[in-house]
Parts: sequence; C-alpha cells; structure tokens
Amino acid sequence: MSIILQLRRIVMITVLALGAVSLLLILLGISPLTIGITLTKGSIFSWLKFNHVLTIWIPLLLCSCGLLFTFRAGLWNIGVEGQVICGAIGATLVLRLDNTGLPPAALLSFALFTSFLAGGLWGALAGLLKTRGGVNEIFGGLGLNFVAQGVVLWLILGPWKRAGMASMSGTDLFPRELWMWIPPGWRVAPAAIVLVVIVFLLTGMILNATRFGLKIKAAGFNPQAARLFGIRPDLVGFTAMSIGGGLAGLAGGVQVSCVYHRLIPSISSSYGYLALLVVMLAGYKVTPVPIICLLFACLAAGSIQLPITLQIDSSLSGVIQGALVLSGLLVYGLQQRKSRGH
Amino acid sequence: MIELAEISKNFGRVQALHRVSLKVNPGSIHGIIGENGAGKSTLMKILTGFIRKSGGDFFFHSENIDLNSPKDAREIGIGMLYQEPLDFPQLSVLDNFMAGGTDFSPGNQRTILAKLCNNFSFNLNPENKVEELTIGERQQLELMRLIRDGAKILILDEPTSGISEKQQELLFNALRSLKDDGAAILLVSHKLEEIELLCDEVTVLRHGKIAGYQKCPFDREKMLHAMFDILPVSQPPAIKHIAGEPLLNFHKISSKTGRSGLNSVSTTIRSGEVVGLAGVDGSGQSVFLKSAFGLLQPDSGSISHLLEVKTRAFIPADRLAEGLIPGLTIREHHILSKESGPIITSKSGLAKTRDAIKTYSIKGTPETEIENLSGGNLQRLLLSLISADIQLILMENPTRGLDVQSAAWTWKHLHSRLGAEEAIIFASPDLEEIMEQSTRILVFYNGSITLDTQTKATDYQQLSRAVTGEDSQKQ
Amino acid sequence: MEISIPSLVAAILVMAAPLVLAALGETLTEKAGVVNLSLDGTILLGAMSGFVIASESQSALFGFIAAAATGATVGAVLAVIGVRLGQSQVAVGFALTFLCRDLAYFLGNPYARQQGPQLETLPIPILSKIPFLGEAFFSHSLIVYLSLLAIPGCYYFLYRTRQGLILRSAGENPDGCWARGINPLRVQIIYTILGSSLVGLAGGAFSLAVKPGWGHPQGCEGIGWIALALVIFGGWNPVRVAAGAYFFGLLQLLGIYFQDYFTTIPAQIFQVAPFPLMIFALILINLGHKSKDRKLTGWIKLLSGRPPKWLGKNYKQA
Amino acid sequence: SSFSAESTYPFGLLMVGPANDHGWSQAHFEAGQEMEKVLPGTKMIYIDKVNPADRPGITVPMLVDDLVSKGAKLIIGNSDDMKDGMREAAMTHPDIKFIHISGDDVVTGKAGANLSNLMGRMEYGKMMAGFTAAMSSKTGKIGYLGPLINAETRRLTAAAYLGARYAWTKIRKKDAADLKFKVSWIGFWFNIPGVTSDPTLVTNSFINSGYDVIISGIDTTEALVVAGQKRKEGKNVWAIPYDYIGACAASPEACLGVPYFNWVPGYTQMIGSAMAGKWKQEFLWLNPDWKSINNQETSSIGFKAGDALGEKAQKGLADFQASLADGTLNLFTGPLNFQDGTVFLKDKVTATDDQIWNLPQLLEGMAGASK
Ligand SMILES: Nc1ncnc2c1ncn2[C@@H]1O[C@H](COP(=O)(O)OP(=O)(O)OP(=O)(O)O)[C@@H](O)[C@H]1O
Ligand SMILES: Nc1ncnc2c1ncn2[C@@H]1O[C@H](COP(=O)(O)OP(=O)(O)OP(=O)(O)O)[C@@H](O)[C@H]1O
Ligand SMILES: [Mg+2]
Ligand SMILES: [Mg+2]
Repeated sequence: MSIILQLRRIVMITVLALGAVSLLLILLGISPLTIGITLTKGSIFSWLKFNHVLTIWIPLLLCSCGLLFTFRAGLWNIGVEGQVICGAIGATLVLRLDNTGLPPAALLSFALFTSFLAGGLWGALAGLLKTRGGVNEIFGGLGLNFVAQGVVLWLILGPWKRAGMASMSGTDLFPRELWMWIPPGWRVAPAAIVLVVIVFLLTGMILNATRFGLKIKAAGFNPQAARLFGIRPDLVGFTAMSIGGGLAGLAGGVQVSCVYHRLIPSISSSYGYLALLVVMLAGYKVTPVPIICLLFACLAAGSIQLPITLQIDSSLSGVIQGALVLSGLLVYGLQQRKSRGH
Repeated sequence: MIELAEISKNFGRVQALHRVSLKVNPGSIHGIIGENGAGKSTLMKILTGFIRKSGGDFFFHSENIDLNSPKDAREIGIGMLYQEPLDFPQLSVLDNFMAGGTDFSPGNQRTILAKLCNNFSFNLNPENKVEELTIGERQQLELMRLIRDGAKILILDEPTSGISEKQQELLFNALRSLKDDGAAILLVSHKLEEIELLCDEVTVLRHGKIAGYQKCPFDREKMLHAMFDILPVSQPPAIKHIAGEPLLNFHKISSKTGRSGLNSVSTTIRSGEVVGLAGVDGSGQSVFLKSAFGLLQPDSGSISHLLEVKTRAFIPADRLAEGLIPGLTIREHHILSKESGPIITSKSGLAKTRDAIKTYSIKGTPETEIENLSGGNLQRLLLSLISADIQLILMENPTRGLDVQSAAWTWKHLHSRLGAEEAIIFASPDLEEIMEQSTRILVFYNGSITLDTQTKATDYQQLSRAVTGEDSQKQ
Repeated sequence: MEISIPSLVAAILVMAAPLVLAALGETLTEKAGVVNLSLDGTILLGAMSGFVIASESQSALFGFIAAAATGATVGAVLAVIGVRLGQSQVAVGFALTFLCRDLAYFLGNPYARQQGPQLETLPIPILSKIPFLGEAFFSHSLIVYLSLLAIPGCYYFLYRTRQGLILRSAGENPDGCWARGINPLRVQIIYTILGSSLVGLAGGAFSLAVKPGWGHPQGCEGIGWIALALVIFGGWNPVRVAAGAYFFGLLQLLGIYFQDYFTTIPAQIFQVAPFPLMIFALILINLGHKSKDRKLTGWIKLLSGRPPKWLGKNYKQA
Repeated sequence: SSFSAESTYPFGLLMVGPANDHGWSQAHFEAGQEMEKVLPGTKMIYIDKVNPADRPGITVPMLVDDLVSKGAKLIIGNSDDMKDGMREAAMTHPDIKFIHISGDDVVTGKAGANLSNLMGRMEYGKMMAGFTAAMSSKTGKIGYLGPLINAETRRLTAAAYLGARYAWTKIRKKDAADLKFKVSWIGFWFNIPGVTSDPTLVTNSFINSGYDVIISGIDTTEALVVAGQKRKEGKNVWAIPYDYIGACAASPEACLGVPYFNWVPGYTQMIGSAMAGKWKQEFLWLNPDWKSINNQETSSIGFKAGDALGEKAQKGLADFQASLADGTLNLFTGPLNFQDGTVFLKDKVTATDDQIWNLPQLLEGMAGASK
C-alpha cells in the first residue's frame, strides 16, 4: 500500500477517535485541549517521565511481539495475561533461590530465561488444549488466565509469603544485588531496553525474513493448503503459541526483575490485554507495533496527571486507547468496502 | 410465463453472461446445457434473485418486474434447487423444511412433509439431522420445500450429479408429475441423456452467450456442436511408457471421510501410468487422492508407498482454497515449495520464480499476490510448484475452469514430464478427458472401485454405465 | 456454616441471575453466527448507566431500561463494524470490552458509592408460602424472575418459533437464509443488538439488584468472560448454558463452605476450580467425539454441542 | 493569597483506591484536605487508584518522582502494598519525608531515617464493633467477612472477637459456648469474580445460616448492602462496615455502627513536625482519644454508632469505652488460647504490642481459617 494511503488512514483513524473523545469531553464540560496538553506534558516533557513511559513500553512491546507470532499463525491468543504471570512466577522462582553461588548477572539472565520458558509453557498449554484437546483457544486462554491469577495469589499469600506476614504487597523484595542495574538518574534498566529492542528486531526478522516466518504465515492464512507444502499447521500453531507465550513470559520476567523486584498479585498489569489492542490497531503488521506501544505507554503514563492537575478520572486514557482501536477497525472496514466497490 | 431478456452479468472483470434471453413456459421442462463455466448457474441464480444482474430485464406474464432478492422471486413462485445444497446441515429435516416458510407449526408441517413424501415416494425422517442425509435426499427435501412454498417455476441446477440411480428415477418421476400439474421447470445439466429423457426444449450456453436452442426431438450432433463449437479433437496422448515398478499400494483401505467414504479399496499404481479416476462427484475419488498423498489417515487398511513424501505432489480441485495460500506472493510459494536455508533474502527464490513465470507463462510478477491470478494462471502456478524430483502427481479435476487451450497445454505439459519413473493419478468428472488422457481407468461408485481397466480395453458406454453404478462387475 | 437448602438455592438463583441473562444474550447472538466478545465491558457500562439513570430518575425501572439500551448501543457498534463492514468480530469485541470498561469508570466516577434505588424483592403471593420451594424460587426480585423466565423463554424462542428458526439458520448458513428470502445480515444485526441488550440488562441487574450500587471496583469485573465461557461450555443450548451459570454459582458457594472443611487449602483454589473443570469437560467432550467407543460417545453427546457453523465468520452477500 | 510561595508546604498523598471509595482511601483523602486548614501552608497533591491493576506499569517510586517534581516535600502512601515502593522511594529521595501507613519498616529496621510509619489502633475500633455486634445479636452468631489472611487481618478479627465475647459473657451474661464467631475469608480486599469468593454470596450464606450480624473487614460495602436488602425482606439482621466515618450511608437502616480511621491527628503530628523542621523517624500507632473518641481533631480511631444501634447496646458501648479508656479493661489479657488450643497468654498476662501486631493465629472460640 502506498505511503500516502497509509498516512491518510492514520489521519482518519486519529481524527475519528480523538474527535469522538473530544466531543464526549466537551459534553462533560472539559476542555479536550487541556487534556491533550496534560497528557503530553505528563509523558514526554521530562526525562523522568519519559523513563516511566519506557517502563511501560518495554513489557508492552514484548507482549505485542509475542502476539505478532500468534496472530500470524491465525490464532487468537487471549491468554497473554496468564503467560505474563507465569513468566513472572518463573523468574521469581529463580531469584528466590538461595545459595546458588552464581554471580548476580548470571542469576538474572537465568531468571529471564526461566520466565521465557515458563510463559512459553503456559502458551504451549493453550496451544496443546487447542490442537490436542479441541478446546477453543479463546476459551482455553481465558480459563488459563484465571488459573494463573489464582496461582499467583495463592503463592503470594501462601508458600511465598513475606517473612512475618503475608501481604498484598507481594513477596519479599529480592536482595539488592538481584535488581537489574539502573544508572543514577534513570528509572529504567538499560539492559531491558536492549533486550526488548533485540526481541523486536528478531521478531521482525523471523516473521518477515525467514523460512520459519513464512511457514507461520502460510499456516495462518490457509492451514489446509499449507499441508501440501509440507507444513504441519498444528505444529506451527503450537510453536507460535509457545513463542508468543515465551515473549509474554519474558515481559513478566522484566516486571519482576527490573520493575517490582518481587512478585505482586497484579504483576501482569493488564499488558496482555493492552497488547492485543496494540497489535489490532497495528493491523497485525510488525513495523507500527513499537510506535503504537509507545503511544499507549504515553497515554498510560500521562494519564496520572489527570487526577493530579485536573481532578479528572484517569480511566480517560483507556477510553482514548479503546476509541483509537475501534476507529481503526471502522476505517479499515470502510476502506475495504470502498475498494470492493459497493 | 417468465421471460429473460438480454441478461448480462459480470463479476468484476469476468463477463459471466452476455445478453442472454430465454423463455420458460408452464407445463414444460426447459433444459439448459453447456460446458463447465458456461454461465448456467449464474443465469439461474440471477433468475431467483440470489445474485443481481448487471443488465437486462425480466418479464412475468409479459409484465416487466424486478428480481432483487430471492424474496421477490419467491413471491412470483420461483424456486430453485441450487447446485451446492444451500441448506442447514446441523438442523433437523423438519427445521430445514420449515426454514424460510411462513407457517411455523411443527405439527402441521410434519403432516405436510409426510404427505409430500408419500406423493413422491420419498422416505425422510423429519427428526434426522440433514447432515446425515445423502445428497439425493437433501435435494428431495429441498424440492418438497419448494413445492410446499407453491413454486410454479422450478429451477434445478444439476440435480443429478452425486445421486444414485434410484434417487434419480424418483426425482424424474417427481418432475414429470409436477410438469403435468402445470409447473414450468428449468433443468440445468451437462448430460445430454437427461435432456433427451426429460426436456421439451433446450438452450445451449457457451462462454456466457446463447449458443443454440432446440425443441424436442433434439438433434444430438447439433447440440454438441453448439456446446463446444469445434468438437474437441481428441489428442490421444503419446504414451511412451508401459507400467513399471509399483509406486503406491492400497490394501483394503476404508475411510469414513467424505460423502461416501472408501470401502475396502485395494489397488496398485505403477510407474509410467496415467490413472484416471472416474465417477460421480464424491464417490471416493477425492478421498482416494488425499489418502494417497497422506492428507487423510484411513480408518483401516494399509497404504504402502515406495516413495518418500517429498516426491509426491497433490493439486486439489479448489486451487485457491485448498492448494495455494492467498496472501502470499508467487515468489513466497516457490520458496515454500523448495528446501532452502532458514533465512530469506530479497534474492531467495527469485531466479527460480522468474524462470517459472516464463516457462509456465504465468501472468504476474514474482511479487504478485496469488489471489489476483485468474484460474488458468493459478493452475499454471500450481504446476510450476511441482519440482523435477516429484514422482507421483495426484490431481483433482486438473482442468476445472480452464478453457480448451489451457487444458490442452496443461495435459501436454503433464505428459511431457512423465518419465519411466513417474506416475500421475487424476480425478475428473469429465469422462472424455479421462478416456483421452489416461492409460488406465479406475471407476468409483459409492466408495468402491467398481471398474479397473486399461483405457484401451474399455469404451465410453461401459464407463458411463459403471459411473452410474449399473455396471458393477469387479475386476 | 450450616447449610439450609432452600436459602442456598435462593442465593444461587440471585447470584447467577445476571450471569444467566448475559450468557443467554450471548447465546442468542452466537446462535445467529456473531461472536460478541465485549461482554465484560458491556456489563460494566450497563451497570454504570443503569445506576446513574436510576439515581437521577429515582426509578429502578428507568435504570433497567437505560442498562438495556446501553447494551443495545454496544451491540449496534459491533453490528456495524463487525457484521456490516466485515471486520473481525473478535477484534471489535475486544476493543469494545476495554473501551466500555474505561468509559464506565470515567463517566460513572461522580456517582461512585452513592446510595441509589434498588429493586425490591417481590414474593409471589401464594407461591412464596409453599414450604421449601417458596423460599427457593418465589421470593425474589423481578430481575431474578426474569432471569428464570428467560431460560425457557429463550429456549422456546430458539426452537419453537419461526423467528428462532430464522435466527438459527442465519448462524448455520447465511447463504441458505438468503436463498430462502431472508436477509441474514439483518438477522445477525438484530440479534447482535438484542443479545447485547440482555448483556446490558445483566449489568443493570448487578448495580440495581444483586450488588446494588456503583463504584470502582464494581465487583463484577471479569463476570463477562465467565459468561462467554459458559456459552461454549453449555454447547450453545440456552438451558445448558443457564445450568452452567447455576453450576458456577454452586461451585462458588461450595468454595465458601469448603473453606471450613479444608482449612489448609487457600480460598482461591476453590474459586478458580470452575475453569480447569470446564476445560477438562471440553477435552472430554472432544475426546468423546474422536473415540470409537459408542457407549462413551452416547454419553458425551449429551454434554456436547457444536458451535453454529458460521460463528464469527463474516458473510459477504453475492 | 496570604502566604508567600515559600511558605507553602506541598505534600503528596498516594491512595490505593479511588478518592471517593467511601472507605479506606476516602478517609485519607478527607484528612489530607483537612490538613490544608489545620496546618496553614500545606497543600495536598494526590493520586488515587495507585495499584498495578488500575495503573499498569506505574510504580510507587515513579509517582513519588512525579510528586517531588511538583514540589512535594512529604509523601504519604496509604497502603500496605506500597511498602517496598515507599522504602525504595525514600532511599532515592533522602531529603523528602515519607509516611507509610500501616507498614512496619520502622519496627523491623528496614526504613531509612526519612520514613515513618503511621497506623491507628483499629483493634479498639474492632473491639467496639464486636461489642456492638454481640450486644445486638439475637442468635448469638456473628459473621466476620475477612479479606485475606495475614497478621493485620488476624489481629483485627481477634479484637472483634474479644469485644464480642466480652459483651456476650460479661454484659449479657450468657455462656461463651453459645457465642458463634466465624470468619470467612474471601481471598482479597475486594471481589475478583472467578478468583476470590464473592462477598455478596459470603454475606448471604452467613445470613442464611442464622448469623445476624456481619462485621466487614474488606474494602467494599457488600456486607452492609446485603444486610440492608435482607432487612427489607423482613430479616432482622445488621452489619458493621469498616474504615470510613460515612460508610453507613450505603444502608443506614442496617448499620449498627462503623469503626473508622481518622487520620487528621496523625497527619497533623507528623506533617506538623516535618514543617517545623523537627522530623524524626517514628512508628506511630495511635490510640483513640479516650476522652472523646469521635473528636475529629484528636481521635485517630472512632466508632460512629449507626441508626440501627439499640439504646441498650448504645449505653453498654459507652460503659465499654469508658473501661477501655481508663485502662481497667484490657481485652488482650490472659487466659487466652490460640485457635489450636496452645496458650497465647497465661492468666492475668497482658499482650505486648509486638504480640498483638504479629498475632500468629486466631483465638480459641473463633471459627475459620487461621492460615
Ligand atoms: N461469485 C463469482 N465471482 C466471480 N466469478 C464468478 C462467480 N460465480 C461465477 N463466476 C464465474 O462466472 C463464470 C460462469 O460460472 P457458472 O457457475 O455460472 O458456470 P456453470 O455453467 O454453472 O458451470 P458448471 O457446469 O461448472 O456448474 C465462470 O467463469 C465462473 O468462474
Ligand atoms: N480479485 C482480483 N483482483 C485483482 N485482479 C484480478 C482479480 N481477479 C482477477 N484479476 C485479474 O483479472 C484478469 C482476468 O481474470 P480472469 O479470471 O477473467 O482470467 P481468464 O480470462 O478467465 O483467464 P484464465 O483463462 O486463465 O482463467 C487476470 O489477469 C487477473 O490477474
Ligand atoms: Mg454451475
Ligand atoms: Mg477463468
């Protein structure tokens, strides 16, 4: 598609979504302009705030990369939340190990690796339920989300409770040396940024420039025909679910090792659901994903300013995100209808 | 009663119908014949309002009318039995019978259904799910539904493909009695025998235009001439090889897949053979091919291949839906079809793709997404994907949707690549194609092989009897 | 805790009422071939609008009307983008879920934790005096009666009326519908809206009767996903879907009682149990389909149900 | 304005729930607003819904950064689950003062010098709740709607039980064995369908099993709402909500009263000394003002009687408060056993603060899980 057409689409989506939200705000007697300024100021106008944006951007982009795999394979991976949680549990498991004798850097790497494995296993489970058990992946993913949420609560209030008393604030903090290094004046671990950039580049490369990526695409577009090319669609789908789960798990690992330094009940922070919105708005394409993640992260981080400075409920940022995705779908639909010539 | 005047229809750039005019009279059966893709179904669907015409007029009792939806058509008593059954397989017979009707009273409708069944000597259980019925029974049900709805103009689109002899007889009797009651009937068919048996008049369509019209009694030669213009010159293939080593062995294979499944099928395919699978659609040919390729696992019996999977290729009937991957480009298909390294660069497969585009004269560039190719080009692409080391080519309807020239080209190509080590197995609904292209013929009837013969040793008459199940001598 | 069966039954009936309404609404929509994934958000938005309108008008009835209208509006958005314009219904539903949820919190914020009208219980004069049954079934609020009546109502509508047959046929084969003179798109649009209005009503049932009040958290976050799961679990049969809702309620209640008997097992285990159980049941059903054992298959068939053939696909008219 | 820019003392308030939750967070929010009057020169900057579910990816240190950049000189975090975040933020901002509500970092020695803990002795509030419950109950069955099990919730539940037992045996002169006091934990501070027990359902089953007073220990008001509904159906039941002075409003006719936090005295003391440059690290566990427990300026813990509280019970409550006030009555006095029968306090021994703060089990006579 030509650049001009794409730009026009982006403009249409933005105008539609922001127009609708602005209208709502005006009806409520709130100035959309003030809101816009507040959100922008609150997200990118200071180094610290931009750091906060990045803190959200990293796990969100990891989850979105995972979803790119599963969407390519034609699967609805609704279980991302659960996969993030499992990754977090995996990382916590490693970081709680005593007397490993390993240097902190090695243990941290091992923890991240474990989070990838754990998330991958949870994703694979949903994949297995679908391919072997005949359980619809939407339902399986959802069910597994609830199960993972239950498990993490149980771990925090039970076996992994704080010394002294179980608390909603999560498990005990890991020893300081097991916190991912953050330079003074920063709020986000450079290692996590490097990790997510590498993951994103790898995702793009695997999906667009490898035989395996092509296989995923083929299995997603037409599983029946893919078999004629020697592709096993169920195996490919299962692998995609595992990778998707693994990347979501990695997001959980980052949450634990770089952000919270412990396991908390809502460790997944709804990134799983948010990432679904991101990838849908991106039209399931790779390139726009980091940009949309950044936009969503800015909205999430900037929305904190709404109650502070304007005494406005910050759910507004979620409204804007939802409106963007919905108008995206509307615009795609209208354009397709036009090109079909009705 | 109803008249079509200069009806045209185009699907995007495809002109399916061009100024077709037709008249249908009460108390008569009007046949429509023509080769595959002539536009018969399209014309009928326009007449029921299922799809919209691009130009032309309808006259009902000399009055110009609109037919914008099946609802409009039903109001003036037009009812159609579609080529692919448009019913609700998961619902019961009774629900299907009532669907779309105005009267919803199960008790009442059950009685009406029973009465109709009785009239036509059909036998249907109202509680059964429709998916459990045979194609013939599904047609019977639809027919009764149309009659219940008071259809006075009945359209039947190839009602006899895929049904048994007995069901066909029941159907024809029903049609005759409807005709006697004053209904106007349009019967679409490929089969000249049917037309001769039933129809009072016949219209021949070719390439979307009227190519001939006759009244009973019909002149068979003229009809064929109208259908095909130049009668297809049979080019007996230059058969170079005699049957050699066995490549594929079926031993008592049974399967429940498909309309009729497979019942204990045993046969051996040898190198150098071109085996044509004949039979009414859905008699097991397709299950046979898919099992041979390995797409389907049989429920019992054993298949032994003397070939690796990599040396088999399968070309399904529905190329776009089952054989190729819409969304991918020509080049991507070529990359997938050949073993290569894990990384794809901008050059991967490019040379090969260009080569294939040229050799197979595919209208497109390596980056063309394949859903933009025409049927003929899709077939060429599929053939180009078969690499040189393939030894067993399995095809469903290899020339479906191809014009005479493309079809001839395809066969020339296939025969030219057939060496002493290779074999081709193909299914086709067209007996002439089978007679012309194959060295050996297997006839399928109801999931069994009812005739297995060298082409030389048989003739058209024997084959057509075998296909309809009359001639069930096993060899 | 001592268990009194009638009051236990009554409690389950009340708690499950919104779940039944939402799941039945989704059943109607899905039977017509459309997946509406927005339930979780729609319920919250319905709860909010129901509460706000009821508070402003001091009438629970207006609240319920508003809740249903809210649901219908959400359904209409899905119908336009996901049915009419042929976009992925799952995607639209998902986006709507989150949009509606946040919209509910945003718009409802000024009304949080205020006292508002509630639906009063309305024991049915003579019936409520019947021992056992009276307390269990006939001493509820209108919305609970509605949820109880909706089950046979929905079943009757789907399987015993002409419109119901049209609905089902649109979900099975829209082309077949069109050939019979029915516009399947129109059918799908109507039942997307109608089903969603039941979902909105479920929201109202929460904020005006079952868990009266509005706030953040509302206490029904997540219930929409459960309703969706129940539709699959119930095999798209309204009676079994509703039975699933009551079963879910029963398990929740048992979880509370089990706490006393299995004091070492954390509370969360009992509450999460329905999901693995349902997944397990679905696997059994699937294996039952594959198995060649006739006896087993017969049993499993009782439990199983197939999705409408066209579920979630977009219909493009010829 | 009458102050110069330098004289203003902005402070930040991080609330775990919405500022208008009619509960824990609103109590803090209103105290914060009050500060601007009580301590001229202060100005509150607040952020509510500070929890990862509502604000994905936003952590306490981030928000503290933001508040500090807006000029906040002191930060209050109002939830146990901000424990680690407050400690971390306090380390990054050594010149800013931090008050962590309900934490114990000062006691455990994990806190830096700029971090203090503040809590009210809700044990007394819960004793009064238990007392009123037992004074009002007709069936002698009191249900406690518990959140999740930890030392804080155990000690509050135990306090409620002690209050109830006192009223039952000493005032109403009944047999201790006839008092049923049962805790049912839902698993979290509020309902998450499919993950926690449903508090509405729990309250319902309490009432259906004959429990006629429900004491709420969770963040939301289900217990009171359900009790109100049941009263309308003709059942004689009551509930006692929690946290916020105005909590009875959800259903006044079913409300026996509410034990509530009043953060004004604590805030005044801590912010005041910080403003005056006299900050010192403290662990403040503030008592009610026994002279007048509902005095909004002085009492950190209050008990506001509800509309449904009977006259006799009200009188009894006054006496009860008086004896708690003059120290003649300490309910955490032996002989007291744990739920498993082991000895908690020997005869005449009173519990230390530490023993109460870290109560390891429920007490003998209470039903429900301890761990
Ligand atoms: N929906 C459609 N979109 C595009 N082209 C179509 C469509 N339907 C039919 N065509 C094209 O119109 C032409 C006529 O098709 P039609 O189905 O009427 O043929 P037919 O005579 O019924 O053939 P057959 O004997 O195989 O049934 C064919 O070239 C076909 O590819
Ligand atoms: N959906 C489409 N989008 C874009 N181009 C299309 C589409 N369908 C067909 N075309 C183009 O229109 C041209 C005509 O297609 P059509 O199917 O009519 O070919 P044809 O004459 O029937 O050829 P063949 O004999 O090979 O089937 C083709 O070159 C094809 O690339
Ligand atoms: Mg046709
Ligand atoms: Mg063509």
